[in-house]
Amino acid sequence: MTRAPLLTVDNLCLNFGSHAAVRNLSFDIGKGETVALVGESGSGKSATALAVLRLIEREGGHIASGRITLHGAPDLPLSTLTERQMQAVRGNRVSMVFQEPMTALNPVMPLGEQVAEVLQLHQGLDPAAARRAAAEALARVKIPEPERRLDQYPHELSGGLRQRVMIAMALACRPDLLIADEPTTALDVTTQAEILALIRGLQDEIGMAVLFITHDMGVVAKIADQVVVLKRGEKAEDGPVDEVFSRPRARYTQQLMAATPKLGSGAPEPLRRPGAPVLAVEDLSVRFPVRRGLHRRNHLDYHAVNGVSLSIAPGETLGLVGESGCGKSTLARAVLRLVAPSGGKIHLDGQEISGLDSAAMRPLRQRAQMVFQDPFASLNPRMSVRDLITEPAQIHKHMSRRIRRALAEDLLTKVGLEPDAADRFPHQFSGGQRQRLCIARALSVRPALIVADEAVSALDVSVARQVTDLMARLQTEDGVSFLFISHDIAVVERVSHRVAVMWAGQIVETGPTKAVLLNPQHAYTRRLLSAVPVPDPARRFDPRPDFPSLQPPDLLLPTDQSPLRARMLEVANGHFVAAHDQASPLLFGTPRVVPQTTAPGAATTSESHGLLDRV
Amino acid sequence: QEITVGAANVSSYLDPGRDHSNVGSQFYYNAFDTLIGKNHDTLDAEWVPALATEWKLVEPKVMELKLREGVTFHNGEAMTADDVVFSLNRMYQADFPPYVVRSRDRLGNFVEARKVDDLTVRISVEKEEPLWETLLNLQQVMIIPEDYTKGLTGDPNVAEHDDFEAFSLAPVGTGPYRVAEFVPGERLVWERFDDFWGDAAPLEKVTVQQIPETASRLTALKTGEADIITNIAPDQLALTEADPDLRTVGSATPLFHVMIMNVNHPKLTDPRIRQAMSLSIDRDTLNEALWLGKAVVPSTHTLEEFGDLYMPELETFEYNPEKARELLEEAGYDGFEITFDTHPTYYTNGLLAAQAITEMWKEVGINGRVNIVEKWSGGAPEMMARNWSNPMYFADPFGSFGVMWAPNGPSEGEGRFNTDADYAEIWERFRFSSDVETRKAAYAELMERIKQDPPVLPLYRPYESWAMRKDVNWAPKPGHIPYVLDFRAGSISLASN
Amino acid sequence: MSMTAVPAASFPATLLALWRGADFIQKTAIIIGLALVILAVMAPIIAPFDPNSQSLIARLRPPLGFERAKGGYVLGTDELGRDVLSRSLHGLRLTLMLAALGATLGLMLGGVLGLIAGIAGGRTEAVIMAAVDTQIAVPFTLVALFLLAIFGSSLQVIVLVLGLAGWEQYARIVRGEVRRLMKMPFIEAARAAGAGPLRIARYHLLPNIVSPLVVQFTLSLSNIVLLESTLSFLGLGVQPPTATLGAMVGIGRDYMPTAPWIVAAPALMILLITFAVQILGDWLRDGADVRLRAR
Amino acid sequence: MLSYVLRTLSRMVLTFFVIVTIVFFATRLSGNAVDFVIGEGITSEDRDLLIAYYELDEPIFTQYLAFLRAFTDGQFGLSFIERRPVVDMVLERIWPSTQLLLSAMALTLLVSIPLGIAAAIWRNSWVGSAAMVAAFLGYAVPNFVLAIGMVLVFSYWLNWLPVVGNGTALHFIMPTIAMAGVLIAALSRFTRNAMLDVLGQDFMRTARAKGLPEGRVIVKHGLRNAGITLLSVIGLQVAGLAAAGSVVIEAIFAWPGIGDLLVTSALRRDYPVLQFGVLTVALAVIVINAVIDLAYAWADPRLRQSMKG
Ligand SMILES: Nc1ncnc2c1ncn2[C@@H]1O[C@H](COP(=O)(O)OP(=O)(O)OP(=O)(O)O)[C@@H](O)[C@H]1O
Ligand SMILES: Nc1ncnc2c1ncn2[C@@H]1O[C@H](COP(=O)(O)OP(=O)(O)OP(=O)(O)O)[C@@H](O)[C@H]1O
Ligand SMILES: [Mg+2]
Ligand SMILES: [Mg+2]
Repeated sequence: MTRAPLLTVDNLCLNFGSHAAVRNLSFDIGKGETVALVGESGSGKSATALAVLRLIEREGGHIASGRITLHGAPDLPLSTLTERQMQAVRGNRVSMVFQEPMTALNPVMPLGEQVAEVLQLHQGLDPAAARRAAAEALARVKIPEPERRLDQYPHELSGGLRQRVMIAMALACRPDLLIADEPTTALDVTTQAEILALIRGLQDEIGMAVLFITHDMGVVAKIADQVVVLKRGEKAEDGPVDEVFSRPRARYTQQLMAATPKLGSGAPEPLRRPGAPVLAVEDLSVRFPVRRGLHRRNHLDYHAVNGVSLSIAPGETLGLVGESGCGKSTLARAVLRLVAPSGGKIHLDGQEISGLDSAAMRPLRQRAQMVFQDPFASLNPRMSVRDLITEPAQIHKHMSRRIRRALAEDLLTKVGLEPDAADRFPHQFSGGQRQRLCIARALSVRPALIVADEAVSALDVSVARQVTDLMARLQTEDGVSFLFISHDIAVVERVSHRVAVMWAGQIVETGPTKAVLLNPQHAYTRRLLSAVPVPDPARRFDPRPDFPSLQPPDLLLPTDQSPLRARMLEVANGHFVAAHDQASPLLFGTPRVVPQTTAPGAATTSESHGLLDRV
Repeated sequence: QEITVGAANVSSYLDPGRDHSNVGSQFYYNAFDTLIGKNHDTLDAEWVPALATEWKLVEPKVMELKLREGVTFHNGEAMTADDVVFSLNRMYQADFPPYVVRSRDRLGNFVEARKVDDLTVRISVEKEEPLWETLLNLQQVMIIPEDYTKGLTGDPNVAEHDDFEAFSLAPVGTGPYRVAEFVPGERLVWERFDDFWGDAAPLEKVTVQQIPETASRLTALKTGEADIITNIAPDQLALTEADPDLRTVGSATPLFHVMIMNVNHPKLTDPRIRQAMSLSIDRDTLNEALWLGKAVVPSTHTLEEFGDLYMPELETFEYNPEKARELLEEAGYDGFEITFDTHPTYYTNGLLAAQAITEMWKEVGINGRVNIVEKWSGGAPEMMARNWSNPMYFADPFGSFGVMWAPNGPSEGEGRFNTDADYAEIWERFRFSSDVETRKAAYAELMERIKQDPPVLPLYRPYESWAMRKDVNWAPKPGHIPYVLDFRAGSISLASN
Repeated sequence: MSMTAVPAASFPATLLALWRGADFIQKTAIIIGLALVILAVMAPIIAPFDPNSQSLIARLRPPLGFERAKGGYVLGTDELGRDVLSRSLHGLRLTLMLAALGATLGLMLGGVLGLIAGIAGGRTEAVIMAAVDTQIAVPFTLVALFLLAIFGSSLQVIVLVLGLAGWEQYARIVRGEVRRLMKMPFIEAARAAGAGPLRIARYHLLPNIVSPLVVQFTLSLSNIVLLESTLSFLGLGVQPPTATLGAMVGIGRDYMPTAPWIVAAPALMILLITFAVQILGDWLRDGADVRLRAR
Repeated sequence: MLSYVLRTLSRMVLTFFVIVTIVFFATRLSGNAVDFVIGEGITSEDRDLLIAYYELDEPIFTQYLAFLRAFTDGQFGLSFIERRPVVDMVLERIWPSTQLLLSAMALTLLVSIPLGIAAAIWRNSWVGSAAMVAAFLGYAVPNFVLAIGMVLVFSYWLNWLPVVGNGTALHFIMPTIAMAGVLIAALSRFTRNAMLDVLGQDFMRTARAKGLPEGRVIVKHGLRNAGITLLSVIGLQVAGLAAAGSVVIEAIFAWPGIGDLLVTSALRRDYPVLQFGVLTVALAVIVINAVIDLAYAWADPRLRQSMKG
């Protein structure tokens, strides 16, 4: 389909100082069309977006050459407009949505004011009218109770809602072009699915064009008409989405496709004869004191983890999935006794550790190590790599300098880095390399168990692939067990022997990976699976199956109460599903946040709405 | 006609009875009267009627005074013999501790005052008193109203301690100005008292404002915020003197800046060391350098104001570094450190003099160190030497040297000076002889004692300056005790403007 | 950020890089700062006179070039005929020493307490922060006065007083930083690795709070210089005749109308110190801010 | 919210009690009032008499208890020297001090915030450096040198401004400037740093992407965020100033403020005045701190939430 172009980018070159971020980039965006700009981190996607709005100067870059033209009557040469002229374009004809909904919204300004601001600015509305229009804008992006939201602040909303506000703000003036820079990367799959649907819907409604930036091929498949693939600041390939997916021409595109995890592309078989569990958790609960009143009666606790039991055998990987805030990290930290559990037992290597104090715990820490989500933040920036990766060993074994050096070199080789990296500091490494360092650090004490909490979530697909491959190799070589936590089910599938699905502090379904993903039993698991974007443009218009929206139990309770627990039923060999009391208002109460009326589904029916039957 | 005085200090309380400070002495003369007045225009002791119109000895130890008729206090009450008796006996028979102290050091000889009739009182003393008029002209025996004072707190018929405390915040006297406003340490306002018995006050209102910083005080005079300012250090004089709009007056005040030495300090018991400390100080150079030569360096503890007892011929103190060195050698001085205590700011040039003195000590080999202390260290056993002042509380050697260095007096009481029976005997002659020559001879003997075993060295009579606008005609009068701000009739006038 | 060999930055190299990144004003400040330090160190050699020797006949002489100036006294003489230049140089030396010692003392005291508060949390933290609150609520001049009254005004006590003048700032900063860092994943990583509180403090917290501390240190240096002069104004500073810049200004203020040169030289030095130190503080702060550097 | 306030209150009370105790014992330790109050040149028997009169001979603990009792009956006693109720003495000084404090704060805010913003925005150009240098000037020399210098220039030579007291608006000019000098330097630097933090944040980019003119972006979005950080800094400054008082300024301009009262009474060991004065100031500081804490929590919606919890 060829449409009248709305935006033409012609031979664009962008520099940061002398560093060329984008070179000779040309593409068009037609009216009402969605163009996806893909490429790995640092390939110049954001720089391009910022250049269109001419915000790049603010970030320290500049347009070295090339033209950006916004067509209309008259055509606007965006690349040469004055700052004042640009102000009339921004937020009005071209607007933008950024990746991080929390930091992109002003934390101290009521949402209504932030939305109304655009309207006042570009449409000259008076404050009262702008406020009304803002409420409408919020309603348009399907934010429940828009009136009430006007006076709320960003932190009072969930990530998904915040992103909706961002979108409402961007669309307030019905722009011709919306630039969305990774608008869903920070969100859950379920939320992501909703946002993507929303953007599509609004696009049809308003008739605007979208420049959609992402590194997720699944998202591209779902939303784009045209694709532009960037590599190191240069265009590797472009074309209609179907063509790019079915016949990727550039080698780079092909690699990108290959690295993209696809749900249903196979999981490791469960271990045949699992040994005595490395980690056995029984009935673990963690609560956080949230409010401490003067009177005990007024105390409130947040029950982040609630009666969780699981076990991991030597050499086994247990994948833990669930949406943000469901308690995955808390569980992981409790297992390692980094937070104190409020109930339940933890056995590490057969020894019970739930009652140990921190000093007694210390020597046991060499058995279980952890790898965190953010590889940069979890490496002390002031320590050399050698000291960093050998620190656990140093703590437990007190090595001489020489041994330490040798160990560092060993470890680096093991995770696929040059031994001479030992003398450098974390900031001198790329994200994937840093995560390797984290893994090396965990390996330094030859642990039996590594807890990987979102260990690849912050990495590019191809880099994440390398890291998971590394983990798999270590597992075969050393027989390490993993507790692999991720919200990305496709990644979990690839590495886990078994998976556990967590929801609202409880495990709702667990079993061999294939069994759970191919034959999901719990309503929540099904909902989760259906939201995963499929990297196949042909299926973009598949209707999203409508699942009952689940009302999570209230986890904020007075100290002397705890949430009800579900019983686990074994539905197949090793496949357990939480059985909720149907009548229990705890689970399927009247929905509060999302006003969608749904009948309470029967959790144990074996109707297969799973995703894999479509693959 | 109003003026504002910018003063370096304003008192914390106003009660002539308990106060004998250099700060306080500025403020009493305008608002209070004594029974016997003095002609302040002359250095001589010329007594004039004040609240008493006549006085005579009716017995050797009893004086009878006739009171002036028609005197009113600032609060409107008429002054009667009862007020006078009350005022005098609050000192003579003091039981309010601050009065006890003042009474003991200068009024110890006075027994009581009695009312004879409404306009007559009699005062009796223990020993025959050679200084009757002088001691009835004291600030401490200025007359205050009885009923008013007693009624200030508690039982209106009894003079409680709290009454006197309260009086010092709301003082009432008979002088030509009444205290219209008093904020301790900050501001004092006098207003003309229309019922004054004598010549009416020349000014309608006088505001005394404390301006502690020198530069600010000088500036206030320039900007017209003050018409007179006090306490201009000699170094600043050039500034006011050079200004055509300003006038500066000054005088060497009847007061000595002194250095005291602790005769009982274990290291200073040998008088030769103290003599050396004294002999090594070149007071003339101090005068030239710090006072631009305007201070007066005495040869002995004497002041011109003493009249017949002024004895400049005595050579009690001198500058003789060679002798100082010899004495040190004889005494076997081994170079131990001698500290010289000084308050950082209280005495004009005090800190400078202290530093200069230690430097002069160094010349003869004394290892001196300046020790700045905020507190009064004169009573501390570890005090070695420090600066102090000996003001002339009244025009007699007793009123200056005498108050401080009497047997069992303050200096001995603080443990840094000793007297013996011999000293006491000389003292008795000096204090109570009715014959001037006998007193002079006794005083000379005392000075010789001081010279041989020195507890004190008078450094100089400091030069005190006041600056004012050209049209203000005021100058300190020679007959006053130090620092008095006298704004009575005949003491100040403003050029017609 | 690739693997191409970037050698671990050595300290002098970092300084050099910082110097290159400095602008004109910052470079000026650095030069002034160095010059002051050199003058201070060399004071005993270059000062033409003994700073305390008086010449009463030559008091209050103006600097050379003015009427009544006296040969040899380049910057004139003070109220006791001492050489203003020599006193300024020696004063500079002592002042810088006092400032450095005081700031160090405050740093150690506040740093350790802040560290303990931040790590321990709970009751310990409450107690330490109550001490900080107390220190803030009691007028500093009074604290100084009490201490000087109780322990005498020797140089040691003055250093102590000056050190106390800033400890609560350090404590606040360190506690804040520690609390921020304690939330960082790398601290949790260290705990997960089995590191105890001491090791965490030593290897993970300290190196990461160095730069805010350095900045605060420079700030408190100039604060202390000013404080010392305020103490002198109140008559509580170092004892005469010892010269510090503060004492010279504090005592010399009475001569500002008549002999301004007594105050001019030390005041100028104070100005230069505070100027240099403040600019340096900002420069270090910017240098330490990774986010700004990246831009 | 209530429990938050109660917690803040109990912390205030605790701090206050600690201060009360420290002040009491520090005053006694720092020298005997006898040496200061009673005066010089007094025989030992007179001295004993006065010591008894001023009740300085009581055991220190009895004195402490008597002092604590004052908090229940409000009898804080008489000044040793001025012999009037310390409460009166302190109260009459509070307003002039507050006036000066407020005007210094106002000047500080007026000058330092624009200066700080300018320095942050143009941090890489001479404008920013010049702004910071200008701000530093306030810090550069001891404030009494600045004050006396101003007095000499504007009053002594030019005769434009009065120097004594707090009578008219003109009287405020020099003390305010002298006092604000240090604050301006400190606050503009904090403003600069807070703005630098904010300038790099994502929501600033969002604001620009909306098409807001740069000025509005800086003020409406930037300053509003930086302001929250600044609030606590300003609070500290005010508290510090209230605590440190401005003895120096008060002395130079004969300003009847509380700093002067405190230092004078401390120098004279007028315990009753000193104790009550320090406590008043400490209370003021504690209250200011608490108010700022609450204001801070209130101004930051993120904290406002947790306060409710
Ligand atoms: N402010 C800046 N200063 C200097 N270089 C920059 C700046 N911002 C980006 N760059 C560089 O420009 C290049 C392109 O960056 P850009 O942010 O456009 O990448 P991206 O494709 O959006 O990556 P990501 O997926 O991580 O957001 C990168 O090499 C990056 O290091
Ligand atoms: N220290 C704490 N105090 C109070 N609540 C906490 C605390 N730590 C976590 N929580 C809450 O516990 C819940 C579970 O948090 P957790 O970090 O375990 O979630 P998660 O599943 O790891 O989410 P994500 O995918 O976002 O990392 C969240 O609602 C969180 O707000
Ligand atoms: Mg990007
Ligand atoms: Mg998590």
